[in-house]
Amino acid sequence: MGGYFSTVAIMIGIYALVASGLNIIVGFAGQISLGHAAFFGIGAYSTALLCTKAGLSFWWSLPLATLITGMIGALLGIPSLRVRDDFLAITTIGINFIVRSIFLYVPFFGGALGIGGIPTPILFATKLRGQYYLALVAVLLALVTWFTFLFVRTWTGLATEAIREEETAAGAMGISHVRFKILAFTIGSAMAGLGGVLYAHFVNFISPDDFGFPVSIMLLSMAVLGGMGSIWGPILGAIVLGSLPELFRPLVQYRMFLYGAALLLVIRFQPQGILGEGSVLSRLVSRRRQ
Amino acid sequence: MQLLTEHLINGLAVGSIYALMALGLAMVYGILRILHVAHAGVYAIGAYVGLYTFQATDSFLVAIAVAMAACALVGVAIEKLVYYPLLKFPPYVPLIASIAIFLSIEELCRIVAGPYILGFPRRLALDSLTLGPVSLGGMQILVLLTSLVILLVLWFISDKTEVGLAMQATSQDMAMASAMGVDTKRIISITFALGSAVAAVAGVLVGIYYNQVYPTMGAVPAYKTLAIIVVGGLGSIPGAVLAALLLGLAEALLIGYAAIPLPRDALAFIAMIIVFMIRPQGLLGKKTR
Amino acid sequence: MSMPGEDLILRVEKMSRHFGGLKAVDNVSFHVRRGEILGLIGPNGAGKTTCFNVISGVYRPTSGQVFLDGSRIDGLPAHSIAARGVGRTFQIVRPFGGMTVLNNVMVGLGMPRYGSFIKSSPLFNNSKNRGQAMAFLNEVGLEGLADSPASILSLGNLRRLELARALALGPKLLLLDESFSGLSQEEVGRMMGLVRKIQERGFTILLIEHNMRVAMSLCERLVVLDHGGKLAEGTPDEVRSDEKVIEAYLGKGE
Amino acid sequence: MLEVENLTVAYGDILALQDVSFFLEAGEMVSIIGANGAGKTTLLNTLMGLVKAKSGRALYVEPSKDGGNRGRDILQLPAHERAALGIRIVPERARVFPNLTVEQNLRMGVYGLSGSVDVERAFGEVYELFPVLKERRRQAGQTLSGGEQQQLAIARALVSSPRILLVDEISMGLMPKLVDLVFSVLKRLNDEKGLTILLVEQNAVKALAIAHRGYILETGRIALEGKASDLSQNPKVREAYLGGDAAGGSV
Amino acid sequence: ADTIRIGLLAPLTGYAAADGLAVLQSVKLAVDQVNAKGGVLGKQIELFYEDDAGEAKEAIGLARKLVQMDKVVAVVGGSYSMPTRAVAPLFQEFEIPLVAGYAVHPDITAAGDFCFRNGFLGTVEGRGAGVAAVDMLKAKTVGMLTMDNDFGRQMAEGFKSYVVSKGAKVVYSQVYPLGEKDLMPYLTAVKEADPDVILASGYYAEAAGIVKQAHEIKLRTQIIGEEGYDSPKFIELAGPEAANGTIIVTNLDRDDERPVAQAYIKEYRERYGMEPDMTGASNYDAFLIIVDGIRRAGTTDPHKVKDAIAALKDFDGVTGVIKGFTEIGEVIKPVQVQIVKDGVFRRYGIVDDPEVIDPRK
Ligand SMILES: Nc1ncnc2c1ncn2[C@@H]1O[C@H](COP(=O)(O)OP(=O)(O)OP(=O)(O)O)[C@@H](O)[C@H]1O
Ligand SMILES: Nc1ncnc2c1ncn2[C@@H]1O[C@H](COP(=O)(O)OP(=O)(O)OP(=O)(O)O)[C@@H](O)[C@H]1O
Ligand SMILES: [Mg+2]
Ligand SMILES: [Mg+2]
Repeated sequence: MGGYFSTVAIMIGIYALVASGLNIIVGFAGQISLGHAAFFGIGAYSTALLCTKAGLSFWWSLPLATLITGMIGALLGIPSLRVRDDFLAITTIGINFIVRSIFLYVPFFGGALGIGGIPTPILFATKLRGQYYLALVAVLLALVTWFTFLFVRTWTGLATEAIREEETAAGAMGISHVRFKILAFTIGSAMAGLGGVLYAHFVNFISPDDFGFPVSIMLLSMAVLGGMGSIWGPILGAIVLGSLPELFRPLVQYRMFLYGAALLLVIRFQPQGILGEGSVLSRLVSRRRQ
Repeated sequence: MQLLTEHLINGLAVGSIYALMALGLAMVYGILRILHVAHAGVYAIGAYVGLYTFQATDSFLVAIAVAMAACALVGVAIEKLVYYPLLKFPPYVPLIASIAIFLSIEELCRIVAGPYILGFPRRLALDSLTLGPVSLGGMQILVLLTSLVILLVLWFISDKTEVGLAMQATSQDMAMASAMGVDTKRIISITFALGSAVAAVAGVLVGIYYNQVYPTMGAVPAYKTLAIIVVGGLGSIPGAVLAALLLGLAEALLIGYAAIPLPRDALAFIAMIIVFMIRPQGLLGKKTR
Repeated sequence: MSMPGEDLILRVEKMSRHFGGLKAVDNVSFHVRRGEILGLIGPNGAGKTTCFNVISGVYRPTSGQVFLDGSRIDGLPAHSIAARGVGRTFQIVRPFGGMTVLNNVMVGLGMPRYGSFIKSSPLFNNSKNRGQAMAFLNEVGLEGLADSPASILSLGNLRRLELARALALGPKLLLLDESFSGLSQEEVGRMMGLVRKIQERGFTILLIEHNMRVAMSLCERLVVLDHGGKLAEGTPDEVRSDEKVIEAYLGKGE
Repeated sequence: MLEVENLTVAYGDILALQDVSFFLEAGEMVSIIGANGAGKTTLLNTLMGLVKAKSGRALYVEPSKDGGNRGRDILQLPAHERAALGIRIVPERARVFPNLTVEQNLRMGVYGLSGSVDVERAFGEVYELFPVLKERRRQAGQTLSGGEQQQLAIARALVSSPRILLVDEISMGLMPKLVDLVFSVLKRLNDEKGLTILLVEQNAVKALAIAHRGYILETGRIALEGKASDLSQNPKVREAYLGGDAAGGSV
Repeated sequence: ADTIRIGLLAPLTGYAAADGLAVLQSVKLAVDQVNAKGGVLGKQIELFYEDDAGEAKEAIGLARKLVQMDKVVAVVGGSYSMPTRAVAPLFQEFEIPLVAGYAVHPDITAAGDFCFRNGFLGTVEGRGAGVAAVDMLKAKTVGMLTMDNDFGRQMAEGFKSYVVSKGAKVVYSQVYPLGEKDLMPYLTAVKEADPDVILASGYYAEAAGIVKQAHEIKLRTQIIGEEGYDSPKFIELAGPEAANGTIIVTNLDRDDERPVAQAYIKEYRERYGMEPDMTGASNYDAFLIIVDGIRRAGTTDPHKVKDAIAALKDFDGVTGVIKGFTEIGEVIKPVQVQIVKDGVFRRYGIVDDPEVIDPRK
């Protein structure tokens, strides 16, 4: 497997991880977020600062940056308590823009120059590159997926879903929308933060534009395309949307157009995602089961 | 004092362009509850069609008319082919579709017209108007007047006519509206045609005002207008206009006087978040449960 | 009216809720005794649902107080009032549409756990919980639809689901907002039996009802609201023959 | 006036109505009775065009053109064209437009009819019937109480002077006084103006008392039909739908 | 192999697609010219180009692809700072020479001895603009309206340090976001501050906006722009009338009589039907520097090619006579000062004071 392929695979893995976090917020808690790249960025910047300025090693920084992002996610989830639905969607766009502006304008974050020299992780005296890094990403993705799997089966998951369906009725069932919405934001953001850490140590340098609004859009597209609210959805979405542009690469000039058109066609004809209810794939699977 | 007036007039002109862009979006949102990001793509198409027509005919009015017609068509096509079939799905589904359309339009413009910024071949000869100490640029007059006319027409349609009422009813319960005799498909198409035609006007005006037409010209408006319509109160047309004008003015004044260290695009969103903390339903929005 | 030492589960004191200039509930006081079935009736727009909304924490009162078991609950968020043992149904039904009927009820079963992270982290879908939830569905007659998504239920069935969900909370006070409307006649009879059974289990019930057959035969006492204020209060027989109530609410009919 | 043949309706894989056939004579009031989930709402919504039929026909015959006309199948028409023919519905759960005011909701009732209906008079009539609506003219639909919304839904259907009125549990949420009023209004409209009414009602006693004929719907099929008076005497019907003998009047 | 494979990364789509196109066209021109003359070391050159869309995360995969799958022996970095900066350490690790055309970030050459740059650092160009302002135009007061990115900021720094050292006063300083179209509020404020010259950075779109809107409000201040202005599009969009008299610092001199420059300009025009600009020229040179390195090394062995490039001396490039590279790989060449006259760029002056143009300063 060439380095090019492992690069693409690593990016897909990272996006799958981040999109899984988004799936918790949007798919399970029903809080539309169009600013998920902000948390991706916060994770990346946290680890970049922890490693380059505070001199932490990757292995310390990984959990710490994830935690920090989760906490900031809790904070930035507060607007979801006040505004809903499309208002929230747009508020989260705003959050994305503001966070990116802060990276860009506050010198501490390296401004437009970004932060460079983010170390490649070392395990047993080997630098984790290429396939090794891919293995690391795969292990973490598996962990996160397993976590999601459990999450939706707990009372917490049930309560979160109830809020998504009917907030007032959920309140009458004893469910605090504050607690569970913030919790969803915290978990979802922490996953994005974890993805950000992996991204930063893979690319070795980061700049504000890596976490702009278009990235949020791509993440949401991945989650929706795969099948929002299904655990494998974001992973599948990341694989499809992560590899499509690579497939179209020989068509240089037409590549992004084809990408857009392909995304449009899939969402138009499989609106519930490739794995969602009533999709071709899920029908095939259920037919086989019968 | 004179400086202040210049800032104010510039802010008003920019604000009314924002208003034109946001209007169509507010209308479309109003009827289908879709965050129609591709509206910004329609706006770019308007600018290109206007530009090419202007090159061919040398007439501003023809350019505007052709651009409006073309955009109305594109808008209705998007509605019929994509949005309408997706209505019963959660809102992020049509949103993603919309973003995909927007991306495709941007790329299509780039493939067809090249990646370059194009300019209008000849600047329109418009005299400037001097009122006392204040001098209004010809372009500014054009922008202000055009916007005013369009705003009035739209306000009349949406507030004073049966079609306007039908639009509101359709947006709230499409099935019941049709049970009351409303041809909802037609109403939706009318809304898209109108909103898209207004976007065309905005596109042409921006193209002339800044003399820049380029594939990604919709990128900034795409999200900024979203902020504007939510600040105004989603779906509220007067709200969108008010928010657009306020934003135009605020930008001009803040940048002119305060030398803020944040880009103006973040400004719209900061304003938005502040508004939400005070009025979660937006400036002129109705509270919904 | 309340006697000292009487066992009151709910006390509503001088409660008002205004919307702008509209006094939906205005200076209303009443109480519910432990173990009784109290009916809240009155003309359309009298403020009954608004009363429920204040008691259950959907709205804050504009003024006045609400006591549950002696402690004040007005102004508390809805979920903590539910956690204190107040369950309710909604006049305009609010199912968790995308979830199965069974899971709708499961949500109710989870109530004791939503207050803490530790308690809300176990998995919910085990046979014990399923069995309990099915028992509630059985009581309201929805067992056949347990695995359907709630969104496809007919209105009458949604009313029953609302009731099952509220029962699953195990509330000490149950608020029923027109839970009998839209039920077929046969079902109405069955549900009345169910409500009595619930009462026998020690629950207290406060219900809003326009179906006088139900209200008169189930309730031990009735409170009549009109235009936001209290019009009358008493046993069904007293209320039925009250001229003001007939004039405003019952009509001369039949 | 309306002849429904072999109507079948499905939601996805679930059959809600199977091979339902019935008819409505001009000027008739017909009641449909059935248990919860039997398909009553589905039936009315399908006739109005809110739900799509899977198969079957519903022939509408213009009352004016007497004799040998075949009528047209309204199932092929979009809802708004059915509304134009004079078919109106008082839907289950009222479904008032939540953000329109009471008055705007009523204006929707006469949408496109300003030429053919005396709007002022029609509004005056419903305001007289339901004075609370006049009081609440400027209040948004969604802030009305449940019973007020129901009144608005009835008024919204009546202002258009319909030819066929489909009524889905008209008494739901109404106070006893209004229940009586509403039924007497239906009866009066039917008697005096010859309004054709298809009545779905849980309060079967009341429904059969004012209807001419009735149909019993059981899990999506017509199980029984007959004159209203016959049905209300039928022991099986009494047992299942009239609440046994407990079914007295309201008070 | 029977060809020599050289790679190119350029933003062919995305926000910088216009520059990417100029780069690709110029490098293709250069490839054809070299191949027409028999190639190098007796072999034809084969170009492998990839579109990084101007984004770092795209570029890193493509860099690997160029090296590992396409087996290129050297790469022209025809993209912006962010992607180029991301890939420089990779090429260093793969030991493949990289010559960046116009990416300005300092980290690119800092990645190691395989990384070179044939463009100015922001500070150098800023100092060049400083010379134009205080030495050529004799400005006493200056203003700065700086594009908000790495290049804009570095340039402002270089400019400021130079003009201040020469005793001029900075009376206005403001950063504006990229992509800004409405520059009125800034320009109105500049009008108020009224400096003798203003350094206004920006790519051609912003540049056209600045110059056009300044013309509209009748701003008297002389505008000095930078290489971002260096595009025929700038003049077209601003309108010749407004653009006239604008002075820019760049690395392409249209009035350069040397045959290599004139030949490039002429052939580019003929082949593509458009005016060449600085981005194309700079990458054209970058490519030829690599070819020259291979020729002098006599082999495609990356280590030898790298050493040959590092040893470059007085190379006759389109963008001036390149004196060579510093030990860290920064180019040393004169800064060109151009002025818009009658709708075209003409020579205004050349800055070749070693104190100014030496990137090590
Ligand atoms: N959010 C609100 N804003 C404005 N007015 C409201 C609001 N909610 C309720 N009202 C008004 O308050 C009054 C009382 O409403 P409420 O729903 O409590 O009546 P109710 O007694 O439950 O009537 P019904 O028997 O019809 O359900 C009504 O007139 C209603 O219009
Ligand atoms: N949207 C839907 N999707 C799927 N199934 C549905 C849907 N709406 C209704 N059904 C099913 O169709 C059947 C008939 O429902 P309908 O609402 O017509 O009953 P109904 O006779 O009006 O009952 P009720 O007296 O409770 O109002 C029920 O089994 C119901 O579950
Ligand atoms: Mg009520
Ligand atoms: Mg029904």
